Amino acid sequence: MQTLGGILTQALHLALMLVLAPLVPGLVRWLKARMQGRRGASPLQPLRDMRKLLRKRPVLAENASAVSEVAPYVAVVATLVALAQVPSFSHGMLLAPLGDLLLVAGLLALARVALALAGLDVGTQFGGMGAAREMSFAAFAEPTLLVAVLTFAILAGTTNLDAVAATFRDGQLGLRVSLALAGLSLLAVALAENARMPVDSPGTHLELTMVHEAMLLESSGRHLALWEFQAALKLELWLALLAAMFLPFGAAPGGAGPLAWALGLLAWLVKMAGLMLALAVFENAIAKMRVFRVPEFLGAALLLALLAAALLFVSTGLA
Amino acid sequence: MLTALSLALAALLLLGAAAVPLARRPAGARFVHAGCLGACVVLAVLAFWALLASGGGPVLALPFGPPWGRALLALDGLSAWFLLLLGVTGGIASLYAMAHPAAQPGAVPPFPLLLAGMALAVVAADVFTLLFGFEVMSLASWALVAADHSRAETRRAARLYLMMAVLSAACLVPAFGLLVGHAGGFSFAALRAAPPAGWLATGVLVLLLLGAGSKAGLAPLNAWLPRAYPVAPAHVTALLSGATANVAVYVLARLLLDLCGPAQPLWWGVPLLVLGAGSAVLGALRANLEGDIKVVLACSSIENIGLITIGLGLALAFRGADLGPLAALAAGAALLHTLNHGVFKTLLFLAAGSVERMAGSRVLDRLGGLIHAMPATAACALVGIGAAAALPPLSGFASEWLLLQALLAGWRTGDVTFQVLAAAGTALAAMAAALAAAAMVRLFGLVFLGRPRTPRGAGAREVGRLERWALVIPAVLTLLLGLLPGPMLALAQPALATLLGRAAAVPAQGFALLGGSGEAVAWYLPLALLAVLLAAGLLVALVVRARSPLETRRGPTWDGGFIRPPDYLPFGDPLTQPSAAGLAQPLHRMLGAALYAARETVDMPRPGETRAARHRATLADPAHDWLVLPAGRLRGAVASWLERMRDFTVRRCLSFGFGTLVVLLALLAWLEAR
Amino acid sequence: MPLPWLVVFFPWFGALVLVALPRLRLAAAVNLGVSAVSLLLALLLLGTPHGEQGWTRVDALNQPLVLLSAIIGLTTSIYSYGQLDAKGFDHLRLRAYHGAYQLFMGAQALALLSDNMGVMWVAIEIATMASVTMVAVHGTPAATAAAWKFFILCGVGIALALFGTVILYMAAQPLVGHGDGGLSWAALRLVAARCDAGLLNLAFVFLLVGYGTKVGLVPLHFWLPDAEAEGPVSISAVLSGLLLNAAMVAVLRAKTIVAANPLAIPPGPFLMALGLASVLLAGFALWRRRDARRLFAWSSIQHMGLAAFAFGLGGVGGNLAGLLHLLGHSLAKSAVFFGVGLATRLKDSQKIADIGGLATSHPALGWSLVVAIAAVAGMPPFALFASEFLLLTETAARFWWLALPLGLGLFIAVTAKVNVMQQLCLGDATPDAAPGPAGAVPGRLAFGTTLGPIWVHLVLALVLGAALPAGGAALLAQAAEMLR
Amino acid sequence: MTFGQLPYDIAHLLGGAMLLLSFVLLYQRRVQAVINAFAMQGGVLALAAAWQGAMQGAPELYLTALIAFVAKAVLIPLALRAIVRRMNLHRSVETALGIGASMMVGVAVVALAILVVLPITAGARAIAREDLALALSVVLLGMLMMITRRNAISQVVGLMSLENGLVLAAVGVAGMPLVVELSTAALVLVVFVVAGVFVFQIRERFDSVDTAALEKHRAEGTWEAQRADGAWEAQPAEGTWEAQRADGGREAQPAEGGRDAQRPEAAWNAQRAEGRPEVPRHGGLP
Repeated sequence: MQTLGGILTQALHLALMLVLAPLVPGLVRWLKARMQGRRGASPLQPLRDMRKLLRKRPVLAENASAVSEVAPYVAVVATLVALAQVPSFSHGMLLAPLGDLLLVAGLLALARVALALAGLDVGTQFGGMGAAREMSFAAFAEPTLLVAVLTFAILAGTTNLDAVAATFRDGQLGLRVSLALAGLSLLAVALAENARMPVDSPGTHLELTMVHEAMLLESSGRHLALWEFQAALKLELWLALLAAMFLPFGAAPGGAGPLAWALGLLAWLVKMAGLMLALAVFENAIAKMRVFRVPEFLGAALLLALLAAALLFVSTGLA
Repeated sequence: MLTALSLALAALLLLGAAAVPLARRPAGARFVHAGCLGACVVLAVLAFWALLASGGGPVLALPFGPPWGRALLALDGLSAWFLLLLGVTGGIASLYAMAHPAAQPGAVPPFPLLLAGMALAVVAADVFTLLFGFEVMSLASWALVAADHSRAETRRAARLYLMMAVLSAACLVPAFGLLVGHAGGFSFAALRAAPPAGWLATGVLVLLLLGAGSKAGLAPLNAWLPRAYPVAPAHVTALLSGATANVAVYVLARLLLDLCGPAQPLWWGVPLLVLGAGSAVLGALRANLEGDIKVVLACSSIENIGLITIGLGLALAFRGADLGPLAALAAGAALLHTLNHGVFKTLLFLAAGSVERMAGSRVLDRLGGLIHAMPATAACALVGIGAAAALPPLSGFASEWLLLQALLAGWRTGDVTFQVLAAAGTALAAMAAALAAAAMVRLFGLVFLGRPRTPRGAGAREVGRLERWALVIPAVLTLLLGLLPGPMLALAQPALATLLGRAAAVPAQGFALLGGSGEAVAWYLPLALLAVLLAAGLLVALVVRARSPLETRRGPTWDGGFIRPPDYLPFGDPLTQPSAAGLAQPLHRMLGAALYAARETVDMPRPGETRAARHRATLADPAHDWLVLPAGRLRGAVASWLERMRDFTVRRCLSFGFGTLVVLLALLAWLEAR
Repeated sequence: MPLPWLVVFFPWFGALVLVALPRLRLAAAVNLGVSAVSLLLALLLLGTPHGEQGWTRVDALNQPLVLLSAIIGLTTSIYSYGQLDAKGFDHLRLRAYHGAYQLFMGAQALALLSDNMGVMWVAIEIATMASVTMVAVHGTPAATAAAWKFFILCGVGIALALFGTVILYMAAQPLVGHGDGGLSWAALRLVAARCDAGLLNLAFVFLLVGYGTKVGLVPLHFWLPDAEAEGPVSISAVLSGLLLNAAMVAVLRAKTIVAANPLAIPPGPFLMALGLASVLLAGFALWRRRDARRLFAWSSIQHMGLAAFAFGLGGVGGNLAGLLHLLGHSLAKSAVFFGVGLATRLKDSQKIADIGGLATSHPALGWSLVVAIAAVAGMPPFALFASEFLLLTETAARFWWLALPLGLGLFIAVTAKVNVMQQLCLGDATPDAAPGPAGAVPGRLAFGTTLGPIWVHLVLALVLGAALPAGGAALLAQAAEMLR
Repeated sequence: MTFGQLPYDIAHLLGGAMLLLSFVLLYQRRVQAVINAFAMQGGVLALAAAWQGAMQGAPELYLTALIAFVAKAVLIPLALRAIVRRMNLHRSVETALGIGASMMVGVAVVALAILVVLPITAGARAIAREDLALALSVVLLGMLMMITRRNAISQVVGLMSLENGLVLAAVGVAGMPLVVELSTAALVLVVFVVAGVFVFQIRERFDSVDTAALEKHRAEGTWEAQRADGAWEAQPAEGTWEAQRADGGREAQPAEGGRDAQRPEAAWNAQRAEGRPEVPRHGGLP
């Protein structure tokens, strides 16, 4: 029963993620437009773009190597596998034992490296610029993520994603300053990882400052579609991660029945919607910062995370 | 078993002697390297056997030794683990050397000696034999670094290298002396029987960190490393980075964890943790800023050695806090990473050697696009790059996962200071990993991707068969080590037992790695992960294939709107490609300025001027400028001052004798008066 | 005639013959033969039981040293046989040289073997005068200057040593009574415990300053660099290889006598102080040398300082380290001098700047020199590595605060030698000197008679450091036991 | 066997006379006078040796006395005079330390000698102690003379008076074995030194016998000379630490890399890869 439930939930989870992925950026874009008083494109626009791109014939540069062709698949698969471990509406999914925050970080790094290599493959200066910046930002984002993970690990005793989420859902931890700080730092990381507003402007293609788009200039057709899909998956993954960590209520415990799943699904959708709204508000409120201030932004986040851990050490007499 | 081991050692020594006449002819050199390969295989098999037999063999007293005793050999778990590493890396390096023997005749004879020295240092069972092997290793590797001594750069690097080796010996011997004086014997058994305590232990710790740390390449005494590694032949560099540095790690582990006894306090781990974290970040950062393949790889070695040291420090601290399982976790991470790093770094250095030979340069700004000319090399290098960048499911990720698990468990020691340090260490280790990934992407992108940057690079060819094997084998090993970390750790159990006592439990179960401790543990199941990845990949591939049937077409690069390069630029317009300095620039500004006093000067021509713009990026190693140079200057000043004595006339020399006599007499009178 | 006397008198007899011989080659060959025979005698000496024979004694301390001096004597004469056609040797000089050489060999064998402090003093004096003759044999102004300095300083030293000997007897006189036995080392050692401590202290000070001058301890070292740099190469080899050892043995004999008296001020610290001063000063001075042979002369000072420090440290470990160091240093240093000597002939200059890239121009010589210098610098697998390891561990174990300056001195000295090794042997070769003023260009013979001895010495140093037969180890241990 | 008995008083008298003569040697300015004083000291030494022989009933001491007299009171002074004549050194001795100062140092040295000998009581008889103090003073004064005089003759004389002190001590000890041999050997040493002045032809090779002149003939040159041309700053041909610092900038990028960074196209790459507007100032949106 347990395993069957695990398999079922896992399958449902995957399907849900795959379906919802293209909607997430579309919804955020739409919400932003609404707030700016524009009508904005339909939330389904990204889905349409991808379908169209898939149908187009992909063109590769003459000197493009196999890297350009393989990288998008690698990135998508890595992100997908990472996403498959983030509990959405239920715990105790099939891959729960595999799910591990460090592994998620590793898979994201794999996707990032694939993207950067693809950007470098043809040897154009924009691709190089984007790759260099992407990897450099990661040098600040990853420690922040890890220190935030440290906070969870201290509270939950493990880095297993499912276990951490379950611990938080049971909620005997209560509200903690350190959790709030860790949450803030994780938000900053999420923005940087997804090339969102203060770090990068997802809407525009302003060549000189963009990071993520710069690496895709040479890709087209299904490759571009895969890249777009990967970006969407990543955004979804981060939102889901934040939801699972900081809004753990509602998710169905492992081995629960379909009813609990439905409730959990509802709760999850609400959470995601809330997060997307928050993201849209934030992106409207704040302006893009200069590239070389990003380290300061992420450095501040890192300090916040460290502060959270330190607070945890001193506040609760651990060990 | 030990007899066979000593026979292999003797064979290596004979090979070194025989190499002097043999090295002149390529066939002879090939024979020598083949012999090295055989010996390395023997060593690896013996080590493997010893590990399966759970180590702890008897002590063999050689019939000869220093005048006051006999040399002792033993093959316990720790020795076997490092001997295994040595055998693997040495074998691969020898195989690669067989591929093109006529490279440098001067580099043939010391090679077997280097192997022998390392093996001796690893299997020694008394401090004299240990240091003997250690110094033979240093001397042989000096000879290898200096093999091409016609270039001043090489000579400078070789001199610095040997001087640092002398320094490490000058620090290690007093450390041994403190231990020996306390225990009253040179053998490991005697030292184990009487572990030091108090200031004595502190002195030993400091001296060991200076001696073995500088040899391993820990900051701040690692200025020699990025200079010495690049100038040696490729297979030598591979061995230096893959094995020699790890022998120093072995010395650290052996003395700090094993010989100094389990009763050391918690703070013993702190200096290792700090030094390791610092080295990791500094090395990884510098790997992003350098412009020479081998230097980049050497700096990444610094980073990995730093990570290993973090593991050792954590093991010490956990043991000091009576957290046995966590100590096993940290030590296991260190051991596993030692092996993984040894293999993939060997692979990368060998690939760098192939690139240098086939494309004619080590300088990143002269290479590019080699993935088309050298696909096999590129594929193997990509595996190594992935491992070095700690990407799942490759070997680097497995050991760094363990290491991060150990760091994340650092708070369990209960000591707030250490908790904060461990948190900072977590951040630094993660940053080092990310920086390493950036460096590796930059390396692969500049060397193998993009377009050639010089005609010579455009004329590169794929390497020969033998050489290709020498690249494929470590690549396959890297994959296997990444997929089977659990069994490898189970194999390392004897080593852990040597370090932490019989009770040490391996942080692995079946094919999985176990992180954390207590009720909730985190799992890392590389095989399952691979399965999931493949399944997902299949799924995605099928879906995409179904939805987008059209074949890809080749077209001109859009290239940000630049026009096609003219025909007289056969390999494209170099100006429109990112350069090493360009890819380095973000980190150069973000971190380099702070940590490496990195400066960049740009001089842009006025609009309408025809002269080219100039961009110059420099960085200085603070350790070298603030430690080595002042020491050298001080030495010079004292020497110049003392040199005044040279011009003394006979009379003044005599007056010195008279003065000595008078002083001694006065001293005598004073002493007797009292 | 007991064997020890034979060991002494046979070379002297040879000296007489050599002074008489007119023909160059023949003289050199005879010199060779005499050295070979005395090596044979020294080997026989190993078999003789320990004990006194009249003025001489055979014990564990001097047996290895006598053998060593015989070996080095032979190799040196082989080397000089190959260098006959070098410049600066006419008949007269060569006669003087050969005669003085054998005289010196006999004298310093006597200095090692003598049981009587007075006889030992006379022997060392004879050795000094013989070596002065050899230093001055070229007759160049520099050689004259060096010889004069050598002679004045060592003459004063020897005089002081005689004074010390007299005081030593004065201390023992009430106990041993009249007669030749009064200066016997054995007898003195027996009664030392009951002698007057004050006199013993005084005696030791004079003996230390006197013989210490010949050992070359700072600040009594000034004669050594010039003497070893300006004379013929072979004299440098035997000076640093043998004379210094003999003087050191003299100091040790005095030390053992004084140390046997509980009331006397322990002599060890004096030796340690002078030794440490030598190590440090030489370590720094090595960095400022521009003349290859002076550099290695300074390294002799440094190594003698190490040995003195070891003996001052005392104990079985310290003494063993000191003995090993004496033996290993003699072997390695004379090997280096052979190599440097040939290089000096090739380049017709002994400036380091003029000798460069030997490994490029003359690979065999260059790499041999690399290994030899590595041996002198205390790299494994040679004897100096073992002795320095033992010394440093002993120091750290017993006086950890002394391990700091000692380690520093060692580090500075070894790095300096590494530096010079690379300058001499690696890199682009400097041009060889044109034949003519430099004498004939060295041929196969010269190379053979250089590389052969070098490698003989190196192999011996290796055996000594890493694979000493049980018998030898036992002998050394016995000597170390005897000296404490 | 204590003071007040004629034989010992005479022995002390002779010893004291030698000490006095050492001071005279230290005091003299003219070479001739120095040689004369030395001859007298030799004579006194011979007397002392003979007297000791008579006292100890040791006939070999007469031999010592004879040798001492013949050599030190007669032959060597003659030889020195010959040297002085051959090199016509009829000028006064240049002193490194003023006469007065050296006298004072001499007194201090004698005081030290007495201080050192004072605590020696047990075993040795008071008598030997006195002799020892005298002999020690003579030895030290001789050495002092060697280091306070500039020219070879007086240094030789200093060495010889030092050696006189040795012989005085040797004969003073009752029953000293080998005394003849040892004193003879010491004499030989001295004779060698004197011969050295001849054989090395110091006069002919150098315009003065000032030993400082010898220093000029050394392969390595003098310290001042080397420092003047800053020789050793560049000395280890391939790079002292200074040289290494010189290429400290090279640390950043190895040889070719460094040059590459300055090649225009590389520079352009850097700027392009980074986007032009960023190059002058920190980048980002203008």
